[in-house]
Amino acid sequence: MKDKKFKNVFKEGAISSNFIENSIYKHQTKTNIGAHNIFLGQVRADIIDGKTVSAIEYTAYEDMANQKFHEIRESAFKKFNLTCMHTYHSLGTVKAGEICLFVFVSSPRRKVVFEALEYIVEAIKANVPVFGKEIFEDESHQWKKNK
Amino acid sequence: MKDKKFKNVFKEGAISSNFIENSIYKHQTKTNIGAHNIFLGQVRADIIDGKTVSAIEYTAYEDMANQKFHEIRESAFKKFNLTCMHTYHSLGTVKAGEICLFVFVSSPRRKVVFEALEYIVEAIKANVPVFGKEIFEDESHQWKKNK
Amino acid sequence: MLITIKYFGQIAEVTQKEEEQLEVNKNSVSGLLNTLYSKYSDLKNKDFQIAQNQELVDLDAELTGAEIALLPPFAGG
Amino acid sequence: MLITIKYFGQIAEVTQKEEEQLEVNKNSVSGLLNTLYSKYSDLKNKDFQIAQNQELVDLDAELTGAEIALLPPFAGG
Repeated sequence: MKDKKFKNVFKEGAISSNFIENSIYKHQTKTNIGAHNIFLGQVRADIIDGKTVSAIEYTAYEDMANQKFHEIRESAFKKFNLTCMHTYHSLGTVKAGEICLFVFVSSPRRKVVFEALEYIVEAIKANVPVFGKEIFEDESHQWKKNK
Repeated sequence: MKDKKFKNVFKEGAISSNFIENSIYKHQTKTNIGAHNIFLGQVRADIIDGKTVSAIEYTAYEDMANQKFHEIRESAFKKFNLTCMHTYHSLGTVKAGEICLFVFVSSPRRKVVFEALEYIVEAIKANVPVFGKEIFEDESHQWKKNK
Repeated sequence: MLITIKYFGQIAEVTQKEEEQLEVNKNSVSGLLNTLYSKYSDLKNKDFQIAQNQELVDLDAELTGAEIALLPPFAGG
Repeated sequence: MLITIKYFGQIAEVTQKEEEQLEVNKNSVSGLLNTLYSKYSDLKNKDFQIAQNQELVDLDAELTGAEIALLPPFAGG
């Protein structure tokens, strides 16, 4: 079995705006940073066949997911001149309108953060084993699939 | 003279992480949004000829700047399927490590926000008459110029 | 050999469990998969990838005895 | 005609004022600029663009009587 000391990126439930605020605030001591770029994934109240999504219940193959997040991090730092990178993903129930993914990159210069953030978010969507059960208001469900 | 009822994007002093948090929080009622992308410009403590930048003092041709911000907004909504767009820029003194630019775009889908945010930030840097006086720790200064 | 198999999302809905240990007398991932198809026939209608020791593998990969996981489409973010 | 002229950033450092009204007997922006160069000779060493009525204009643009602004390099964000 693999070594499993990768950082845990998962948080139980939605990611609060307070948590994001705190993360931004903590970067104000890093005065070599000139540009931050933040991606937030928010659960949509999609209407599918007349039924509205009220929440997504996230599960993950956690060990593999944390390893994949770690690989994405290593690869991003190799490709881009980043000062910092932080990633958090929800597990469990996240209601429509709440935030389930928080990716935060910082660099001395702006060009880098745009490229890096998109690269990281796409890599997360494609490579990290996270599963999402879209719960409708009538408590039926369907399984979400990234495009 | 031009009509001057454009929204004022300027804020006196630094943009606080609390202000950003509040802005994120307010979007949780918009449940058609799936992706947010946020750019934050932070003042760097650059070292130039041995002297460290301690703050930037921002001034602007405010009427023209607000008009340009408005044009960028119109153009972004025309080009991209955005649900929301918010922009704030500091005036006056912003210390190293503090935030001077906050651009926030939201859309149902992620591809759009990446493209839109970069477009908007580059347009702001190129077209908005904002001027920055880099104040060194010894109180001398030089004028900043966007690249 | 004894292999731990993990099921996730809609795959776990089919198997009605999230994990089990199976004594497997096959050498390849495709051999194991045939065993699973006989055990859970609805699996044939499902879209999934297979990881061995937390890395995605092809059907012709050799079984090493490490943990196997059946992963339905990813939906992170 | 009487034209309001605004100065910003390092241009205002040269003119030592942020705004003034000048009686101008020229028709083009370049004519006005020559007047300003004689008044503030250090302006010649400065990099700036010119806005008339809040839109950037070329040197051969006609003066309309609207507000003129001398804008040093932008540094927003």
